[in-house]
Amino acid sequence: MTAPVTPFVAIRAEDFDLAAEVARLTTGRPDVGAVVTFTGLCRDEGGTLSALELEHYPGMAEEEIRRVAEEAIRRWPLTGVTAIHRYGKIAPGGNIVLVVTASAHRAAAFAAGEFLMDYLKTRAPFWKKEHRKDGTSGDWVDAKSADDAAAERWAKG
Amino acid sequence: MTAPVTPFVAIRAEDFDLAAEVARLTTGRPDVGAVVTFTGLCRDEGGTLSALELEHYPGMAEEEIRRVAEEAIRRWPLTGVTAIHRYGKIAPGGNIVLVVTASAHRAAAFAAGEFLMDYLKTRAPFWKKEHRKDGTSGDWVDAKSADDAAAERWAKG
Amino acid sequence: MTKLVYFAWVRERIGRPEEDLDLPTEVRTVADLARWLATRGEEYAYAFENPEVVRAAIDKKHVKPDAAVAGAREIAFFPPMTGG
Amino acid sequence: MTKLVYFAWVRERIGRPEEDLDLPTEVRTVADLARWLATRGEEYAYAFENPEVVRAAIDKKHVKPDAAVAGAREIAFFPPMTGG
Repeated sequence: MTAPVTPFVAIRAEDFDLAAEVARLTTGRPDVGAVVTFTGLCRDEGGTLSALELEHYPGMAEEEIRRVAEEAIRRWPLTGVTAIHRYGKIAPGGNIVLVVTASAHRAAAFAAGEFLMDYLKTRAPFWKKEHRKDGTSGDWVDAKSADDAAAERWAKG
Repeated sequence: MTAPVTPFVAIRAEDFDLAAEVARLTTGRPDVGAVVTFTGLCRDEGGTLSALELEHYPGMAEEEIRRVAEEAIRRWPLTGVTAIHRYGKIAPGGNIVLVVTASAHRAAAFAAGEFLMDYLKTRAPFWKKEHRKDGTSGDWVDAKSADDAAAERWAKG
Repeated sequence: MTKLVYFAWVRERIGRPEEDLDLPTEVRTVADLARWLATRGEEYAYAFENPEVVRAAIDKKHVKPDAAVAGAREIAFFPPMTGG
Repeated sequence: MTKLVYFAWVRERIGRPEEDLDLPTEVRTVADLARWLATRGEEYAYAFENPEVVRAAIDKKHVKPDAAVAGAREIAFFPPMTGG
């Protein structure tokens, strides 16, 4: 009945356009009833941060995100999945990551969106370095054990 | 430290602009790290539907959605919440409802977005009537017990 | 006089969106009111043929069938909601 | 020759993003490789001072410390990921 779903995955320096990415999954698709988007933005950490610098592992970053997106497509009845992750220097307020999930029904769209973000956080080869307003080139952001725990929620018995 | 969060709630016939609604919660707010949006769209039900007609209880619809949004603000550390619900006749592919939740962190934004949609489905006084392509003015959409179950997940012990 | 408002198929079955009625004194709860309305004619009987599925609100707040109608300005009856 | 690539503070500590090395035959697993690298100088010893926190990938797939290095074209070492 339904065509196989191919995720749209991009790793790039350029910003993304939220409305255009939602339109990519909904235009001409009247079987879509629910679209969930997640946008991750650079916070200024109480005004101390001047930028985040995102390093990534070229090739592996895209492959890994694609694997996670394909796993989401296997787990939930999705009509479309998009994941865009930026790299390079990003100022506070700037976009870092976008995940869009579309489905006939809301539960699948929400679950798949959260799954994608949880896995992306712990499996996608990106690292954030902080640049501080006081000129010190800051530390590498520490991985959070909360993120590992969030990803483990989805592990199959 | 943080200003009280006031939800933006609108019940209206006009469409909404996803990007503008996200910008409403993020512009000038470098404390926002995560934005989740849910867009509910009119499906064509396999090509049989010509439109959904949404009836609502004026006044109560806004009050009820505002109550649910304020409950979300009490439960999760949100920096902003938006809920827009349209009424009137909506063609397949058209937008019905938008929920936007913003927070420093993704877990709160996802949970609050899903909570809002689950409650909105079961508590907001809206009713959908189907208009079919074959000209029959269709049935009122039946409430789903799955929606009641989804809302009950959030009930406190 | 109490304002009654109806929505969706409750409204269609009764044939009007709202009306002002004097409620008899023996009508104390929302359930009493639904039972009393069902005696007012075929269209009402049809609307309330399965009274357990009809929901109610008093002054724009959801209420249960045992809610008291005393003091209510506006009482609404409607099917389970299907928004979102 | 095997290509080794380093990211984030592993890269900074070692002082280079990548290098091609002949791995000794006794290096069979990723954990062996990390231990061997740590003997190659202060900068490597610093990068692997807490070997349990350093993650690895072989040919762009995550692997555990006991993964075999035989046949690997590209082996990566990096800190826990902080994307998203």
